[in-house]
Amino acid sequence: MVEEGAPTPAPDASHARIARAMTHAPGPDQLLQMYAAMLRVRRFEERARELYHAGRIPGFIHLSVGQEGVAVGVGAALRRDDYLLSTHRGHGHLIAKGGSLRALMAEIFGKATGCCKGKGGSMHIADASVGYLGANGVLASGCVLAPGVGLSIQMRGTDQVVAVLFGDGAANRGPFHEGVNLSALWRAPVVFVCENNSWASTTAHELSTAGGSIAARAAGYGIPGVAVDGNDALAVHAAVAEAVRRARGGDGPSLIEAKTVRWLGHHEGDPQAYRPKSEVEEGRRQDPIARLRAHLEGAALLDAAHAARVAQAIEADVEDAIAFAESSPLPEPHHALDDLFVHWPWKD
Amino acid sequence: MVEEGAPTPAPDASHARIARAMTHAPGPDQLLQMYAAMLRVRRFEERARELYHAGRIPGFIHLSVGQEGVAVGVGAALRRDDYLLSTHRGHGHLIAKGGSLRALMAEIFGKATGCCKGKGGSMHIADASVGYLGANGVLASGCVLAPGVGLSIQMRGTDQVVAVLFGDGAANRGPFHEGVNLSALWRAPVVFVCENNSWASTTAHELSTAGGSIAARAAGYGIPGVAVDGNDALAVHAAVAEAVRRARGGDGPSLIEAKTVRWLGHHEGDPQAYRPKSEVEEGRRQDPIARLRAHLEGAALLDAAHAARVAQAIEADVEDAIAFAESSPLPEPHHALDDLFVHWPWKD
Amino acid sequence: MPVMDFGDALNLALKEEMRRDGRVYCIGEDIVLGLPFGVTKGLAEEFGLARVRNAPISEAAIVGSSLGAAMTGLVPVVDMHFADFVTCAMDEVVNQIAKSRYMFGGQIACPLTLRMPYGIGKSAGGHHSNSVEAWFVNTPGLKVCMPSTPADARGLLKTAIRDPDPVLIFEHRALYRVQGEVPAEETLVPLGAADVKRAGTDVTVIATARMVGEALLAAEMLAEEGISAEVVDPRSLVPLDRATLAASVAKTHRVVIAEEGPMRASVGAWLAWVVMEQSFDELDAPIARVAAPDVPIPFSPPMEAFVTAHAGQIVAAARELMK
Amino acid sequence: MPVMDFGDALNLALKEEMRRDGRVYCIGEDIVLGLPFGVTKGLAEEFGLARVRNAPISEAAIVGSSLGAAMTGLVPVVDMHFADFVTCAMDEVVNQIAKSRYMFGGQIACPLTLRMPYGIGKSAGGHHSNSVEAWFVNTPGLKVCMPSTPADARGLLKTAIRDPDPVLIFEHRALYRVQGEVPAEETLVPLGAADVKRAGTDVTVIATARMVGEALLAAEMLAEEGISAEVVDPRSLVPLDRATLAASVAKTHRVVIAEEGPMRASVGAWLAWVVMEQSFDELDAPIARVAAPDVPIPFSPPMEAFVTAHAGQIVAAARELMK
Ligand SMILES: Cc1ncc(C[n+]2csc(CCOP(=O)(O)OP(=O)(O)O)c2C)c(N)n1
Ligand SMILES: Cc1ncc(C[n+]2csc(CCOP(=O)(O)OP(=O)(O)O)c2C)c(N)n1
Ligand SMILES: [Mg+2]
Ligand SMILES: [Mg+2]
Repeated sequence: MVEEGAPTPAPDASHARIARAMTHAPGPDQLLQMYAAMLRVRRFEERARELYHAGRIPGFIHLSVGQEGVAVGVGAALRRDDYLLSTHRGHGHLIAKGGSLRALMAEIFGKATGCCKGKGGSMHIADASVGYLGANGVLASGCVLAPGVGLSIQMRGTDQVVAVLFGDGAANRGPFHEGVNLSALWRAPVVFVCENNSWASTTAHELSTAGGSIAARAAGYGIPGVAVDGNDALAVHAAVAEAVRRARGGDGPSLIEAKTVRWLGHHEGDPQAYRPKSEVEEGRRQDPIARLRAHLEGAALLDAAHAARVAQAIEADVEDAIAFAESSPLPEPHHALDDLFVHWPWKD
Repeated sequence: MVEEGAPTPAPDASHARIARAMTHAPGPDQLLQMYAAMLRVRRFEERARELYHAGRIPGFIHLSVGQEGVAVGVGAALRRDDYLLSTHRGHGHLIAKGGSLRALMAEIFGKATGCCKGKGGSMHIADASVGYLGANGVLASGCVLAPGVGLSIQMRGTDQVVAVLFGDGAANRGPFHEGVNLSALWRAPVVFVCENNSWASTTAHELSTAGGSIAARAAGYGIPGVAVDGNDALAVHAAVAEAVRRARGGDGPSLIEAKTVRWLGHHEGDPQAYRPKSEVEEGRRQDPIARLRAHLEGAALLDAAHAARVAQAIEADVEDAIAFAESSPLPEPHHALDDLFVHWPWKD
Repeated sequence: MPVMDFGDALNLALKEEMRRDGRVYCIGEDIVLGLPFGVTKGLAEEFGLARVRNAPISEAAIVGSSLGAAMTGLVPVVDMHFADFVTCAMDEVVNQIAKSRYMFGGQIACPLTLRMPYGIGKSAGGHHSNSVEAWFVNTPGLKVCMPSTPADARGLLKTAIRDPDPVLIFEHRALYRVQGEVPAEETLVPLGAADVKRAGTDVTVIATARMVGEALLAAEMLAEEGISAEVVDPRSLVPLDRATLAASVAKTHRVVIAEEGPMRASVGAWLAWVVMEQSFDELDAPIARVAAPDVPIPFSPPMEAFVTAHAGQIVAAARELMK
Repeated sequence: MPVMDFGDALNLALKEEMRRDGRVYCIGEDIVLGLPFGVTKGLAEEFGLARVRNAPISEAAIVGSSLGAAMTGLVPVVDMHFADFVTCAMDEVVNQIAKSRYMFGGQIACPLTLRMPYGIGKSAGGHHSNSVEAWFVNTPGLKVCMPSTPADARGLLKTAIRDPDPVLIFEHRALYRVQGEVPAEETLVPLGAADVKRAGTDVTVIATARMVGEALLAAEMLAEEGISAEVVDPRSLVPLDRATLAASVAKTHRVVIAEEGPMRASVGAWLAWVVMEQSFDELDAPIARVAAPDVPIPFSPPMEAFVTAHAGQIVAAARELMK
């Protein structure tokens, strides 16, 4: 279930450990929760897409349809009090971390009731109440924030961890290198997760990543690096759970490369001229949701009626979030002046 | 003679090639030139040190005494029309590349006759006439300039190469990652040489480099990475010559980590409280100059009389450079306003 | 004169310069397909992938490599994607590109152009909306220009590419699809030559890029009130055409400076000082400034509109000066 | 009052704040041994290596990690080594630290301090001599202060550390070994409170950091010519104490603004505008500015001296205004 990245020697034999990671295997309840979470992400984004094209959502949005296995594999391996640093493609990460659909939908609508009061929008959503420390419009930025979150965990003496997500394209920026190195030096409780959907906007992974493997870069820092099938939520979960176990236990950071497929355009409106249609068709055949569903059905944990109930509940939640967003007020224009500083008693 | 860095799998079996690299072995003349070049660097810097403490050299200077094996190993493997991007500790690199001692000494004196007219100083020496594209006060900056120099070579269709030097400390900056990746993607004719003197100012290599090996990081980019004994100029030369051969042949960049010892303080005036005296004593026992001299003597290429003549000639050159620098005029104050732009006909 | 939009005028400039000079190449993220704003569309087809280079997401290396190339004989045109991301290559721009020639005593040249798509609009949010030109105007060693029309865009970009020094050209995102007349023949717009976009006698409005359009709109509105506004577009900030500013102020004795970025330590603040220094005795009223409040750019449309400098503010400021 | 030097006053502030609040930690390159300027000397001995952290040469990660830590409960004090190298962490400062709280609708706070050793002197050359404060004054979301005396240094650094928002403190390299009286008891210097360093009636000299000393020297020289100069030190630029500036100008009607950095889009240019805006009718002469010419800082002493703003220029400017 866990694939190895091409040349990924892990200096402390952690591959063997990761092979054992299925001892973190989720029980029936968690499996069902993971299934529901993926569907929740999917339906949220599909509806957001429709609403975007209907002109209800300003700005631009980057959807993760097809990539839910990564978001939920990560989210399910984290506790509510763990932290997560996200990307420009972060709706799924927030939902998987347990964030409120209402606050999220309202935010991307630009409403005053949004999780960021309408100041952030899709690329800057944040929900501190579930440890989601922000999407980011600047690629790879989370990679350098992460060691500091890890340091704070260490200095406060809690057993939290922080996961940081970034794309395959983002991994080519300097902060990846600096953040991984610093986290490794500090043995900080950080889990680096590269969401490799093989494209950075119109640029193919092979054309931006010398050597081809991001997981393989871990060896250079003396930390475990594994590549997993990101369309298999359980494989992602297993790898992340093992990395989390290491991190909580004081064994420091890990790097996971989760290979997945972006079904839609880079952002809504992207005509995807650079990409053969067959690629997405192939991706759809690896649908992480169908895959977990088949697994659940095979294990007799889910039948059609149960699945329908799950789908219905999610539908209701998403529609509720939409209704909430639609009926919420826009911010007052002058609220643009609020929230810059905690402390600003000056007239200047 | 060429040591392998800890886990350095080179995807294209280049280790084998590097083992064969001794076919690039310098002939008698070149060996003697390398010996003389190291001595020239050594004496230049020893004298610069005295002059600095005598108040003749403004600013601060970073000396490379003890590290001459790297500078000369690199310099000897390059042609005059090859390029070199250097560091804050760059006197030796410039001398090894064939730069004028006079212009260099005058520059660090701050004289109008310096290679940069006194505008640069020790940390910003440059001598375009020998392809030396500049020392740099910002660590690791050369790593991102290098792929562009390589690109220019490719687009102009010459068979030049560019070597870029950087310290072990500098290797922790983002530009290292971005520059190596980009060079590898472009198969640019770049030779990355990390001059690992095991200290970044007061910070030990182990405390700043997760995993311990810089050479090992090459594998993550699919390029050859080797660690060599930097106190052995011939080992450095062999590794660089092989990397140059690859680069000229269109096989792209390589990464070489040359392990050496800084005998003096980080900069002149550094009391080195952080470092056991024994470390430098041990370093002195590995003196790259003595080592090559022993080799030459063993091969009957050098005897005491010849060595004395070489030393004398170097002494004369260095003293000539000092005399030149001493007798040169300071720049006019208002020359501070020159050399910013090629084209500035405006009054503004 | 043919009419084309600002983005196409830039595209034309790139084509003309790439045809003229084989050393010119373009580099940036996703530029082969013309992203993000269409300016590089069709270049790869005509000039090939060696001269129109998609780069990985490595801003420091994109910009840094361009200096390496420029020092050794090429003429790079770098697409910063969004000017906001110049923060990821700040050292390369301000310490390497701006300073190398000077520090090396003039030994090398750095003929490179940084294309900086920038500005507020369409709820792009806090990381894709900023005006960062002030940092570079504050950095000796860089030339900086800011076109406001398709003709200026083409003419300035061509000049920037031919200039032997590093030039930053700030292209406002909201202008890309704005139309205008562009000379049929090849035309350069020099640096250091302001353009009076509308003549007037009562008040001088100094504005660049998108704010020129707002200033012209404001001038229309003011004209209806009987106030004659002159709109001066410096076009390049470094070098700055002080004479044209002085001439205008000598005529109007009143000045409004409009910019899109924030108030503090900005280009507008500096222009205000320039005007005051050279025209103090001509001024009949304090110089007025229109700029953004000192906050990041918010996402939601009502708040974004609130912080977007616009013609109405210029009108109000000019009216106040006429009292 | 005890006398100590500027560097020791900063060191004292760090010790006091680290004793007071266990969440405070210091991070930077080589700070365990107190490099580069002795400010962190002895901290590791008292507080241990967990709270006095040497970092690898990874400016983006040093600064970025501090935001991560600040968001989640710690209070980092970052030593930028030389302010010039903030260029290697520019995105982290201006897009992450400055904007996160705002973009996240106030959900997080960022109580961090960036210590920025900066400035010209001793032939440090083009990469170790720059004044970069303008970029951050131009960036909404950051507070910026610039002490000129040991007492202000200690008081402002303490305030910066306690402030719940990000504060940059620019420490001029040439001041570290300058002595001054520092209160025996713990004393905070508030942000937004300018200090009149010398009272006068004929001309106001506005200056920060090293230029305050030059202004005081100039005031001495002017006094001999019978010109009474008032020296106003804003101490913090964001927030800015406009009232104290206005009060001074209302008295003197003449203003010289002195800064060390270059002329364009600078803090001095902005202060000139602030003065003009709020005190236009009080001004009897154009505002004069002293600043560096727009070039990088050259290495060789005669050229470095040539670009170093100094008291003589303030004297000349003030004299000119009195004509
Ligand atoms: C530093 C930076 N450079 C460029 C961009 C513009 N940009 C936004 S998304 C994107 C592609 C990102 O690719 P990847 O990291 O693989 O993530 P994905 O979009 O595939 O999820 C680019 C270039 C940016 N936001 N930040
Ligand atoms: C980007 C940057 N950060 C910090 C410094 C300050 N600094 C100058 S030399 C040095 C240590 C460099 O160590 P290393 O790269 O190993 O080179 P070495 O001095 O050992 O030759 C530091 C921290 C700098 N010049 N540039
Ligand atoms: Mg991707
Ligand atoms: Mg070193």
